[in-house]
Amino acid sequence: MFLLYCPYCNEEREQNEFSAAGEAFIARPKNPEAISDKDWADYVFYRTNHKGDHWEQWVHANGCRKYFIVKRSTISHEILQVEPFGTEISEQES
Amino acid sequence: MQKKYSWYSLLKAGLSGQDWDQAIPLVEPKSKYDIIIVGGGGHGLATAYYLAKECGIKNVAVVEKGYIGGGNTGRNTTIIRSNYLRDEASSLYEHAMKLWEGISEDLNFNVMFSQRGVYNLGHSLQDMRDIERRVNANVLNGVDAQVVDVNEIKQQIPIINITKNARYPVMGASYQPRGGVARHDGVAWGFARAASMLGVDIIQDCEVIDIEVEEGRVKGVKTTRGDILADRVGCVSAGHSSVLAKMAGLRLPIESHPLQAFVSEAMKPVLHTVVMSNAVHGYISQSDKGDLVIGAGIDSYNSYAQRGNSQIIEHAAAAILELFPIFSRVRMNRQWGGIVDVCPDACPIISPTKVEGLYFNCGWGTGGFKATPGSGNVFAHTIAQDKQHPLAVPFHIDRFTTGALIDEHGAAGVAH
Amino acid sequence: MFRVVFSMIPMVKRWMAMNNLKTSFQLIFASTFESLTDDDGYLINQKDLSCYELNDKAIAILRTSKDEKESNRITLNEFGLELPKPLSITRGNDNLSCLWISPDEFWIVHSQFQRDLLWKRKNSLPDVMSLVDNSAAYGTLIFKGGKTNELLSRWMSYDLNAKLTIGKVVSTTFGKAPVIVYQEEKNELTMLVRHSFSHYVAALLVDSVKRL
Amino acid sequence: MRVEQHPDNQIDRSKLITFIFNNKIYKGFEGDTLASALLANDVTLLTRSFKYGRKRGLMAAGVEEPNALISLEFGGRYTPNLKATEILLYDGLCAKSATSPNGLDLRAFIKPLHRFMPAGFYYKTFIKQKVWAKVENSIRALSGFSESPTEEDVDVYEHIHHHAEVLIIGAGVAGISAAMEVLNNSENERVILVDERPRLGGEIISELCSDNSAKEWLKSSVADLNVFRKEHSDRFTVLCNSTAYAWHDQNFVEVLETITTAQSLADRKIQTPRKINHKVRVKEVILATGAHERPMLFEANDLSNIMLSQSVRRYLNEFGVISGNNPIIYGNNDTIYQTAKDLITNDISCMVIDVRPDGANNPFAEELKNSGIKIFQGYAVVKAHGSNRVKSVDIAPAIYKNSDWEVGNEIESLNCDLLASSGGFNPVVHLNCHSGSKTYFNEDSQSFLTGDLPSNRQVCGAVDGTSDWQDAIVDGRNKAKLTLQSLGINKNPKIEKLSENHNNPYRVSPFFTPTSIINRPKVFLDLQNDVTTTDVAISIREGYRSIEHIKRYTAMGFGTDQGKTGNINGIAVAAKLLGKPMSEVGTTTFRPAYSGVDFGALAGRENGAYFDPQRFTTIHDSHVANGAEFEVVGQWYRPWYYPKSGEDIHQAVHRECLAARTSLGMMDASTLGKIDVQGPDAREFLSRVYTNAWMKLAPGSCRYGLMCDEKGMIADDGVSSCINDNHFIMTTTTGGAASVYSALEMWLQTEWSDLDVHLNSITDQFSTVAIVGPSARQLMKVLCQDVEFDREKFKFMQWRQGTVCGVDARIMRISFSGELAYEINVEANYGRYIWDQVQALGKRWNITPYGTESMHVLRAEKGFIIVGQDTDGSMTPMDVNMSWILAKDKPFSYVGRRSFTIEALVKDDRLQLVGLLTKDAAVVIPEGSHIVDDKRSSIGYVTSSYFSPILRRSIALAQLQNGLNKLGDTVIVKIVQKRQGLKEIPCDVSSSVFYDPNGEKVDGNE
Ligand SMILES: Cc1cc2nc3c(=O)[nH]c(=O)nc-3n(C[C@H](O)[C@H](O)[C@H](O)COP(=O)(O)OP(=O)(O)OC[C@H]3O[C@@H](n4cnc5c(N)ncnc54)[C@H](O)[C@@H]3O)c2cc1C
Ligand SMILES: NC(=O)c1ccc[n+]([C@@H]2O[C@H](COP(=O)([O-])OP(=O)(O)OC[C@H]3O[C@@H](n4cnc5c(N)ncnc54)[C@H](O)[C@@H]3O)[C@@H](O)[C@H]2O)c1
Ligand SMILES: Cc1cc2nc3c(=O)[nH]c(=O)nc-3n(C[C@H](O)[C@H](O)[C@H](O)COP(=O)(O)O)c2cc1C
Ligand SMILES: [Zn+2]
Repeated sequence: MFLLYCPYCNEEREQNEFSAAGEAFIARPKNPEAISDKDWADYVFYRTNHKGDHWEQWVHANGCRKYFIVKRSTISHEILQVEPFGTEISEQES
Repeated sequence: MQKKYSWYSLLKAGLSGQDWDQAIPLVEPKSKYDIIIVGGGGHGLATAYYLAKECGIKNVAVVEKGYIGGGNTGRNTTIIRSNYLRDEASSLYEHAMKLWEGISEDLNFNVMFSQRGVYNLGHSLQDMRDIERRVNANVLNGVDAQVVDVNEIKQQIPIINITKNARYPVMGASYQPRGGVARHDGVAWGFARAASMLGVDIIQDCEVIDIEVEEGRVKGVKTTRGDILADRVGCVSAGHSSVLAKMAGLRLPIESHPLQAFVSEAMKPVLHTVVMSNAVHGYISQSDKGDLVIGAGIDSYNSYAQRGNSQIIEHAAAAILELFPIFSRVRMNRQWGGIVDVCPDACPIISPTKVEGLYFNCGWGTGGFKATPGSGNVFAHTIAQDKQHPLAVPFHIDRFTTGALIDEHGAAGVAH
Repeated sequence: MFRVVFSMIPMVKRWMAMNNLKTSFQLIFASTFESLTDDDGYLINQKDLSCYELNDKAIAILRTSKDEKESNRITLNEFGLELPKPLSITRGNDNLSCLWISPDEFWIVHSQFQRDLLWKRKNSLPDVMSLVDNSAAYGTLIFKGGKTNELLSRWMSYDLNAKLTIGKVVSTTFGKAPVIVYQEEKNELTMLVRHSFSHYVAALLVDSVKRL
Repeated sequence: MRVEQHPDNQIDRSKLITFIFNNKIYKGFEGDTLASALLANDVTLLTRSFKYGRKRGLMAAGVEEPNALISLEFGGRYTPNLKATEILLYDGLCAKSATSPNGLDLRAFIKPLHRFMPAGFYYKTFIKQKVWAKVENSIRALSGFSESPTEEDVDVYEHIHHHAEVLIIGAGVAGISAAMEVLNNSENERVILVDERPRLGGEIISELCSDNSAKEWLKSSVADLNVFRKEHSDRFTVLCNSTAYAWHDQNFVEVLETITTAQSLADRKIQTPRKINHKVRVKEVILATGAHERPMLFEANDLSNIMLSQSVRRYLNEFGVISGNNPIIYGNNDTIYQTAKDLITNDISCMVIDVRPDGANNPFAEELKNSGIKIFQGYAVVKAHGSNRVKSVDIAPAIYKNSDWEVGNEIESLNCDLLASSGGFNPVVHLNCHSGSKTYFNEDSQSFLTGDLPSNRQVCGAVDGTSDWQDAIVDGRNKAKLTLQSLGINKNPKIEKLSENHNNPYRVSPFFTPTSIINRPKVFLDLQNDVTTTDVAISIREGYRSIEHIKRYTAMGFGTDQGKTGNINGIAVAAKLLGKPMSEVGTTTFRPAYSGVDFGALAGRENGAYFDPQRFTTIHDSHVANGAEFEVVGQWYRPWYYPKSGEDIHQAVHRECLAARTSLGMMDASTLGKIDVQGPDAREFLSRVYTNAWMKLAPGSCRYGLMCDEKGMIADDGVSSCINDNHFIMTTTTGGAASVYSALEMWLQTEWSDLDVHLNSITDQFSTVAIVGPSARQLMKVLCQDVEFDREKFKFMQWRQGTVCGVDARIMRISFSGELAYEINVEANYGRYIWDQVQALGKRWNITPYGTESMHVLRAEKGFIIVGQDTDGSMTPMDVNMSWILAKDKPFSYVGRRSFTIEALVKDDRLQLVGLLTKDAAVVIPEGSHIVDDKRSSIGYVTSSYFSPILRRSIALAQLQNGLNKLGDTVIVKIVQKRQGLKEIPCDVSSSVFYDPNGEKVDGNE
């Protein structure tokens, strides 16, 4: 069980207050009807599932209910960076 | 040197200071193989075994980054059953079940496959509807399955708690008598030994760090012990499937999660069957050594750390106590975690990829141990013929694009 | 000392029964904690620790717009309240308290008596702000006494001792129930519990307190 | 036996305690462990080993004990597999061996066969499945230690969360010293000190006899700590009998405190928990867990009264107990001389065998030589003799050549009745490794130490390889300073130098693993699992060469002691056989639990009724009063049906359904999820998450909506009401409420942050009473005077604000039964009141409360789906014949729409929702039955099936392949389970609307 810092509550809380909400930067296609089945499947199902420093979404479900993004090592569970939702991340992993 | 296992060889070895042949010989990687299997778990080793045995391809290497069976094969709760809901899934798992039933003889290695029966408990009216639906589907598919009521459960498992006013009262169960458990390590070793006796190279401490692709065709792999060429490569690396896919420039519809389990201290046998409950997230059996082997629910976040959240373990313990309050003073001896590769529809991918000669067998998630021989068998044929084995056809990766998912979630959130 | 404060409880209950203006029916305002507390309204009443329900509290959820400044101005205008900073509480006129719940969500805790007054303001809010009544969704428990945190630490992972300072509000969990706790005054902790969880929370409290 | 009282013994000889072991009565003293008391009574055979059933005695004095497994007490206090060394003696204690050392044991009986049963035996035998199936159970019957409990636990367990700045694990000298340093040099920092032993002091307590200054230091330090604790109870907590058993990410440590092992709690305060599971979250951890001694290896090293040297010392000094008159002390380091010295202090003479040949000018030995005891330097024990208990040992010269040990041929036999051995020390690094730290092999200390430490933790004392107690104190202080630095308190920590102690007694010689010893039989590594050096050799020979394979092939370290004494020796043996350095062989993975944790303590109070919250509506008490049976939906307890006396579920449901169809029914619909949706973009938002159109829904109206996921599958449904253009109230299914709410928030926050919409959960704010039936309007008119209920004034799918029985209410005219129905929503606190009023005033129409079962029948008669019953996450709106609810011209591609056109979703063999009418109207198809084709393969299944009281026939909803094109066909439902009576049921495929297909009932009578 790890601690997560909620960038809205400005406080560290126990992980059980949060829910993991999947990989970050999976944007819904702007015009779904215009893209191929393959691209749609890519959005719905395919994931990078990165081993290492991984950007993901968490929601402070039992707190302020806000979604935010976290860079976390999927190897050591270390939390490397926490940002409110919508923050531009320049070093975005591909 | 004693090679084949028999009473006779045991006697001879006993008299000669246990002079056994190597079950898993130490080999140096050759520079080229017909087929490389990445991942020395049960599935990978079984694939190699069936390639050699049934497909006549013996110039095969299994490349394992650690020690064989050290992945999920060596850390699972070993529950084996084939009573899956969907036709496609139950055919595949039943294929595996049939192979299990002769596997020890086939491998000349006792993997201690023990058909002590598996109960899946229902705790709500909807659970019971789902159980009825699944059992009926199983029977129609020729899979042995029954619905049992509370009284029958109590008769078979006298120590279970069936009080009506429990928070999650037991309402009934599906029961598969042919289900059971097997010795996890033995499965890996049995396949490894049998495969290497047929000429397969089992190469341990050898991590694949890149997959060589040229003009859309696989050429071989780069490993921590040098480059190895191959015409075809089959990736069977469970929790690390996405990592290998990335090496070939692919993405998979898979996420890796921790799945945890724990064992108690060894007691005299009191629990003779396998009991599972999806609703409360607890799975239990008692091993031949006497320890209670307990599986917990999955951790919700991605991880490659082989460890999870303590609350999941605690919840599983609480769930087990709901069913077996008499175990309250029994102690947890050891807990651990594995990395499971979860597919959105809780079914595996056994498939070619858009890289020619590169195949993936993955996505078994929380429940692939039970499929080990079947998975290896159909994957071997798929690679050997470059054409999916009929049973593997529905498990093509394209199903995520066409929408032909095989949704097992319907009846079982977690599919141990 | 405590007694004086507590004697208010029956009075509040009576008020509820009397507020029977519109019809001739006998109107009953039932809190789910009511069946769980003793005659004096206590869930727990022992040395160094008491817990009772306050049922004259009303809650209005104020949701603000992305324009923080404007939201603040309007809130000040309409309710005489400064919007609190994260995890803090502000007090306004007429004993209104405003709890920070999320960057765009604030709970105005007031008395049942003030409800009509408060709700009149709803119409003056711009479209992008909203006010939602949640008075009946929550029960209010008041904890007093030195052993409060010791009791709560059995079910809460939040660092109450160091972090729940005066003027602070936290939404977190109690066992598996979502709760909001805050401290407006010294030695007094308020916990808001969703009514459907009240049996669960009360049972856990009463169970644990036996072992303090 | 007991030796004469020494002032440093920790037992109270004035308090005699009576206890029972293996049916015999014994006496011990307060302060004893069961182990020390048994030794005092000269009970040295305690159990049998796992595989060979060999009789065993005590080897150690603490958690590392591999042998002495005990079953304690009876009934609800019966506890299996406790180590005798961890049971504090109490009056009336009743214990027995986990497996009795007395009498015949099958495993021991087949002793001549043991040579044929090496590691891996079972993999090679019983290879035929049929044979294995036959023999497995008899083999199984031999396994395990204690019997399982048979009764429910009488005790309770509790969890407590702690927060502190510093946690110190282990209160030996290092831990104590660290604690003092932190406390004395900080102002507000909270410190927690835990130790698994009952007393503070750790190993030094058993070293008191030989070192007075240590004793003084400990006394005054503990006194200081106690004073501090009294004065600053808010910042200093000490937990004894408390084992840190797991160390998780970010310094989350779980500590199990034992209040009592099995002693009756009756004389204590009511409900004292048996154990407390402390959940400790701290900024910094200082690990000061000391070291476990490891034994020397020789043949038959498992005989009883062959013990660890430090343990012999501990029994002697802590408990005043020695289990022999004629001890030999054997080892590879100078602590053996300290043990000898302690024995001499207690007037027990002994011999010392030191494997190191170079001991000529060893000061420790020299000092002892003067006291006249016999010392063999450069000798090794090669074999122990004795039946069960050691009687003598064979020794031979030990030679160290070319970095390798060998033994000479000249054997000498020495008599003894106790052998204390010390092969060096294994730092207790276990916890440090739980959260990912790795170990490395340190040649200096010949032990595995923790390598690169993650930040926010320190390691000190014996666990860090530091040697004697003075150094441990300094090390504790040093690491505390670094901890303070990390906390930002001590900016420039002055690190004190450790003494480069030339007289360090913990200097050990390399592992003593000569080939001639390894090759002997019965050189046990793991005593609990009977793993010997030859087992390791076989494992390696057969190709199981990784240390993890060796562990799994031989079961080394699998036991309740997790190899605390045996593993490192096993690694040394493997290293020797593999010809690799220890560092390359490495350790196996350390995992929680450091020592056993009761399931009860894992669960804490989160069991029984508290396992999961039970949620009740505010009307619940009334349902109980009405005699309802409940169905659990999500966490909610919903009335299932309301049997009158003598009624079964069918009769009750029959009555309830007819009441709703013919006069009046009522039900509690409060559990449905309710979400308040407000903001200028509320309509747009609803249009995006629902499949149907919302732009034109007028204030005062309601609409049914269907929600899909992006896969195009039905996820939830419910009715939403338009309050005004910016304000809607959405309802969700009971079970789906939480997931819908969070999914909606996710869309708003992560994808559509441009929309101005606020969501608030108001599920608990309202109680909902549904009034259902042809007479509903009449009753509503009685209940509420300020709303016009006439058909034209208050239409179906509209809502009105009004006053019901004096309470503000929002009344919705919606129907899940097809009948005229109103749902009254009032503030939850009035729910019970309104329910009771409705029930009282509805008497005139025989108003009948009904539960979820009747609700299901009524809705099925109308063909309304239940998400999760008639759908299972793989069904589209088209599949359930609801294409009508898919808006065609919404500009935004609502959630799930894109998937509707992919290949598999437009295939015509999809399962589709239809009605089934059995040819025999009386036959009710069991739910979950399958529809089969000519070849008797499944082509669908029955999702809902009931006897319809109003239609007086059975009805069913089913998912049938291409079903919507089969209306009117006859299909076969095949019953395949004996208990349901094997048969085939012919049915007509029908519309899924069975009752009132034209919707005429919805306006009620009049
Ligand atoms: C706690 C737990 C309980 C479970 N319980 C059950 C159960 O009761 N029943 C059931 O049926 N299933 C269960 N499972 C699931 C089951 O264990 C797995 O589905 C199954 O073992 C997968 O086998 P595998 O051979 O594909 O994978 P693994 O055994 O994980 O093998 C994959 C191998 O690939 C290797 N590898 C990875 N990357 C590389 C690389 N780059 N180079 C070389 N080698 C590499 C790994 O080291 C590993 O050895 C459980 C899983 C866990 C974790
Ligand atoms: N350097 C060595 O190799 C070595 C070996 C043996 C003894 N010693 C002696 O040991 C002492 C060193 O002091 P120290 O404080 O480092 O060690 P220590 O052994 O005196 O103290 C360690 C303490 O930690 C406790 N402990 C261990 N694991 C625990 C857990 N998981 N949870 C709770 N408590 C736990 C033990 O019960 C013990 O009381 C000196 O007296 C020294 O002479 C040193
Ligand atoms: C079915 C099964 C039974 C096990 N039984 C025991 C056991 O009795 N004792 C033990 O220490 N570990 C037992 N283990 C756990 C292993 O020791 C180990 O933790 C697990 O294989 C994961 O490997 P790792 O901990 O080395 O990462 C068992 C594992 C499995 C899969
Ligand atoms: Zn937050």
